[in-house]
Amino acid sequence: MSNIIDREHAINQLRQMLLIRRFEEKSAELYSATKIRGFLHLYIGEEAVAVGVMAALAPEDAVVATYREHGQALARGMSASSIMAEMYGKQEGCSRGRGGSMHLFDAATRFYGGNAIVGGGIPLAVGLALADKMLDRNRVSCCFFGDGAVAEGDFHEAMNLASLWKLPVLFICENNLYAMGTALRYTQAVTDIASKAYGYGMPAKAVDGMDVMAVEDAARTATEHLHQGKGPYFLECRTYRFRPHSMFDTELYRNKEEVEQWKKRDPIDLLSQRLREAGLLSDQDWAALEQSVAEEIEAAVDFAEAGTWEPIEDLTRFVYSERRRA
Amino acid sequence: MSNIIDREHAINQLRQMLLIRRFEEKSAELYSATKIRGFLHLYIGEEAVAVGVMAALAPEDAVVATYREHGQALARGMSASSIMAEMYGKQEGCSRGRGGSMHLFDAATRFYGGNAIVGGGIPLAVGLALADKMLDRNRVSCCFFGDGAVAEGDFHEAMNLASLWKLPVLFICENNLYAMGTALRYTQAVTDIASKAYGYGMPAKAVDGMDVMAVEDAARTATEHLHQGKGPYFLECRTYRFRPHSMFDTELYRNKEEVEQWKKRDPIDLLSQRLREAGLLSDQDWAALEQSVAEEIEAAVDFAEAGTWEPIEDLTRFVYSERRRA
Amino acid sequence: MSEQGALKETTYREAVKEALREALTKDERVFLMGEDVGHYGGCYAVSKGLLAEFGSERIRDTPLSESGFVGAGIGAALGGMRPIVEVMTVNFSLLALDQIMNNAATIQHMSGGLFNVPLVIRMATGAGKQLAAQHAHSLEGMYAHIPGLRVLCPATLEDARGMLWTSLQDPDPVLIFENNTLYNMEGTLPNNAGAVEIDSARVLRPGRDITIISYSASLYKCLDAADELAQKGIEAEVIDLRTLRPLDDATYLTSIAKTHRALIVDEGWRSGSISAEISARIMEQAFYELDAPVERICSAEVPIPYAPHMEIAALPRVAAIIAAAKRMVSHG
Amino acid sequence: MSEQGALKETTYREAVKEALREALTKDERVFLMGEDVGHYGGCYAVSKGLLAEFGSERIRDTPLSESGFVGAGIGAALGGMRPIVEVMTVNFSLLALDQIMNNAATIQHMSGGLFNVPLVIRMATGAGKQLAAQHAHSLEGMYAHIPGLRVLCPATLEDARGMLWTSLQDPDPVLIFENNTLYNMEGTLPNNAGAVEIDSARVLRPGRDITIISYSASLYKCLDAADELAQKGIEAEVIDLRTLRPLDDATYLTSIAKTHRALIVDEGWRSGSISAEISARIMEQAFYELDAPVERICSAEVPIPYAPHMEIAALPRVAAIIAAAKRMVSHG
Ligand SMILES: Cc1ncc(C[n+]2csc(CCOP(=O)(O)OP(=O)(O)O)c2C)c(N)n1
Ligand SMILES: Cc1ncc(C[n+]2csc(CCOP(=O)(O)OP(=O)(O)O)c2C)c(N)n1
Ligand SMILES: [Mg+2]
Ligand SMILES: [Mg+2]
Repeated sequence: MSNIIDREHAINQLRQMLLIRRFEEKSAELYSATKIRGFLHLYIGEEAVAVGVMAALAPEDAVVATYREHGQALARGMSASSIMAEMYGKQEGCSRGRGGSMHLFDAATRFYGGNAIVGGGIPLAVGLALADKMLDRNRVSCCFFGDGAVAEGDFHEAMNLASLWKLPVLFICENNLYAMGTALRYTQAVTDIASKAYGYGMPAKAVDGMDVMAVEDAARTATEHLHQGKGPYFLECRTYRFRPHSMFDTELYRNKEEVEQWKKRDPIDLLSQRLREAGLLSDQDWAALEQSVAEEIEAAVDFAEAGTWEPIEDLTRFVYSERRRA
Repeated sequence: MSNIIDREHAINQLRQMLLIRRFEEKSAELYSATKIRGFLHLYIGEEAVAVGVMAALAPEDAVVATYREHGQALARGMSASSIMAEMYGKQEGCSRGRGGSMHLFDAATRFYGGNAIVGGGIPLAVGLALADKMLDRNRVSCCFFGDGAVAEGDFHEAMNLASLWKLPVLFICENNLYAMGTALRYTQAVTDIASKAYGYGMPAKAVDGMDVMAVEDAARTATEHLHQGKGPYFLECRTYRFRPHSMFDTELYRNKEEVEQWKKRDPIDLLSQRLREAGLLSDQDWAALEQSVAEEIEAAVDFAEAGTWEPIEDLTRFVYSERRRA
Repeated sequence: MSEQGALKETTYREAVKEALREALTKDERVFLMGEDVGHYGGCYAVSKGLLAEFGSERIRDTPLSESGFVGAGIGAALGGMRPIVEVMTVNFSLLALDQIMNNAATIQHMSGGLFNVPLVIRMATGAGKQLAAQHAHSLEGMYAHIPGLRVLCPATLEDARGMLWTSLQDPDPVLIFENNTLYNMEGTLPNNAGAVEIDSARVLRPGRDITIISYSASLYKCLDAADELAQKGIEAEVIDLRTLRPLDDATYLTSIAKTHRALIVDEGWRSGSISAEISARIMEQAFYELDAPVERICSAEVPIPYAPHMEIAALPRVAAIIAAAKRMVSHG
Repeated sequence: MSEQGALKETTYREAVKEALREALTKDERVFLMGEDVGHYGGCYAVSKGLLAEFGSERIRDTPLSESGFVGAGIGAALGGMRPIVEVMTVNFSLLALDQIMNNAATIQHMSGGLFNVPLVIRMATGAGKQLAAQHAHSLEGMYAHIPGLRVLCPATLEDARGMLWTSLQDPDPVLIFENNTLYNMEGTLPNNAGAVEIDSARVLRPGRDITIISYSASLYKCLDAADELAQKGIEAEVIDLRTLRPLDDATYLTSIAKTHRALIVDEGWRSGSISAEISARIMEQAFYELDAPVERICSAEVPIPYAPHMEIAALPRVAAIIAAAKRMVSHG
């Protein structure tokens, strides 16, 4: 709870979670309005994971995320405008409108994408960490992946490589209990995911993924370990997806009660309540937060609406680099 | 040691190991004589593993092996002649001369091959066991793989599937400490391979792979577990390859002393000594064994020499089944 | 063809589901295995309802382990079952390609005919839904490069309904590619619709002036183009390849002997596409029949972009088909 | 081309090793990673000695995790290194194809040009050593189907020596396929041999009667055939494609404008091979130049068998090249 003392930080964490929440609620709206197309995977309910972890990362660290990465991108500091424009498919988007919701990229924050092949991003983080180690840069490479990704061969190979080579990789498993519509008990013989890290000789911790402060504390412990050159660290964040897997999901695989139970542990409510109880958050503060978040999102939507379409003649650009031969 | 009492069985185990040993010594000779080509991976030193495990299998069980599978094939009961002819590339070979040393197949003993993609055979065993389970056949599917295969994604995915679905798969890891020229410590963050099974909720045991009786005992414990429908079992057999990885290996990666140390624990010597001490093996017995093994191998070579070449017109046969539409 | 029953309204999705239901009912050795085929109801709702009907053993949800469960499907086929493995989309099948090429397609030949692999693998394929570069591949042509496999591309309700059962009777591995944009396609099928042969291509629309060869969803672009061309007095013969491996050469060669012109439309990337193979075969077998060089209309050689206008620009278009056909017919 | 130094005897294997040594010496960001590249000395002895010279960080032995370490190579490239990833043979690269296609080849376009992947992947390819079905693939043509990749096939000592450095200067992923039968090939190289351009094909042997297009080890069969044909008065022009993606069309089209006949020789399986693509391009760009249909000689469409006579029968043969060339020249 050390952080509770730092009101400013806590309020900032709360604002980031709220920004993600409102940003995605707006995105869902815009999806129905067909402004956004393709797959849209909402992070609503899981905000504490991205926000807590990012607080422990430094600007020079690297991040690899999944197709459910609006939260990571926003918490990492990418602008809501560049993300919204990306989802509109406009060339002002962070990926020029080529990637959409599943493929957000940003050089400034070393955000190596939104990867839509489950497990496919994990080896990239190992390689990013390998580069840092070989270049004597004391940096962290952090990869996010879900409980479903744990069954993939890439997970296994990457975990072993990172540990074998003592690389500074922070493995963040967002265990929301479901891989699309398949419950963890149908995908893993051993559902205690954190325990798998020991088979790779990797320290691991499971943390309440609905408690942003707990996540941040655990992530800081992890990054300290990483900065000491002790090799990778595995953090399982136990969380829950409040919304369907994507906009096409009819949720046959789980019942309303379960969802309602988890909503009682809404990460935003948890933190705001705690702050209120500590007398650190007033109704006005909250209203102000909502207000500033609303304005930021409105600006993002305006930016996306005002965005332009990439010229079709550019279709074949960037298949190969334009500056051939570095 | 219960088995020691059964002299006949022990002598038979000894004979099988000796057969494998002499068969492969002959194969190496024939390789130098260019009668056998391609890759030739010798099992010499590891005989106790195949012989011990096969003793615990029933005729209706299935076996999936690697490219280092002469030992498994012989111990499973395939004829030395059909194997030798296969390595000669003759159509009388077990795979018609199409597979060679790395791809021995046999329907009668349910030997589903020699697989030369490291780790590639493991999921097949899972599927064979799945078929048995769905067809209510209380049978075992046994797959052999090396310490190197443990790093492959296929290993991870297959271990989880077998345990998740409680399938009767017997996983036999032949840990000979090297993957080609790469020592276990350079391939695994955790070199205690058996311990990895726990991450999959699978019972596991590590056994002295140079002691055929210890291997057989452990394999029997495993098959009992399997026949009770309790799901898969993992057995790590700690053994050593006395010969180079293949005929091209210059063995830069290990020193003579290490090899000599392990040769002191030659599985054939271990068993024969034990039998002699127990007064169950006389010099005549030994001579008789050598004699009968020599005759069997001579017959195999004669068979292979007398074998015929598949007509070139048959090249395109069996790409697709001849009886189209079962 | 048995006598045709009464027609009923249906969709491509329903037709595939009916085929699955029939197979599961008729043959106890058949089971469906893949990601989200059970509790979720299938990523494209194809298997929705089958879990309740056939149970979790036969409608088997798998973990995300493409190589593992495809390999398990091969093993189960070797063990006497008739697995239908669903790889959610072709984009993820690359993770299982080693199992498909080095085991499923190879074991029979490599074992000298001892073992065969009666396995059916279904996967969704194709672009068109703004799913971007990692979810828009059309790799069926790449799979058609592999000896030992049969590669089917049902484009019609009839084939969506009928190809599965025939594939399950095949002793060898069969890959069935379902273009994701076809699932909602509506139409009618006879109540007694069932198995269809999977060896030959079919003339979907007869014509005398030019042969347009295609498969799967692109066929409908070809048919639209053919209608417009007809108004300009150009009669295009449109051929549905149906099976990409082994290719039925006779059907398109017969057509070319009549039209003397061939245009191939293929959603795959141009270089090294199945359309290149067909062009090469026409070169080899009908060179002297040609009044104009064979042309190809394929996808642009780029990872498919998300933005709607860019995705459309990357895929074969009706206008391009019409333009090419006109050019080819007018000239030479 | 700088002035040529004194010639020294060498082999293809030594030429690749020299290229590796040069790269590791000149650029600190370069490292070699793969199975058995270090302590074992490389499965084909290519990297033998480099571990002692450059240490285990830069000559990095990997576990058997093809997808994992190829993905790590992509990440390291994104992180500022210049990795040379060795996949022991193309047969095992299928396990890494998802990383190669969905990440290495795609990230730049998908990110709108933000990130590029300066990665070199080397692999041995080809049959000819009786290694049987799972160790004899020739899949370079399949890789040439993928936008975003460069695919190189060094066939000569000069290219074995020179293509690596140029590839390392390329900001994008480059795949280098080394045919396993070439490593022992002997010849001479100038002492100052170094980087070569990787954009164009090359005429290995000039001729006027027919153009024989090939790449990698098959070229030597073409050259042998050309010698025999010369004795029959047929002058074949032999072209080394060198780069399979992007293809240099100009070189073979120029040749065809002169010879009016083209024969393509390719160790890959015929259907959907790179030779089909070349035939299709000739159809599209040089149809009216042709005096005879383009022909292809490829591997039989079978998993490559172990038995020596069967393996030979499955691969392109000199006799078949000669026969085809004669037929094509005599006719039309
Ligand atoms: C290799 C691969 N297989 C299947 C899919 C389809 N798919 C997309 S997300 C998903 C579920 C992933 O679950 P999890 O890893 O738990 O992440 P979550 O969606 O719960 O955040 C599946 C099966 C994919 N994108 N990639
Ligand atoms: C997927 C794959 N990668 C690489 C190889 C090349 N290779 C053949 S055997 C081998 C070592 C395997 O070691 P291990 O699994 O320990 O088995 P062992 O040879 O020691 O019995 C390697 C790297 C292969 N055949 N398949
Ligand atoms: Mg999940
Ligand atoms: Mg080993």
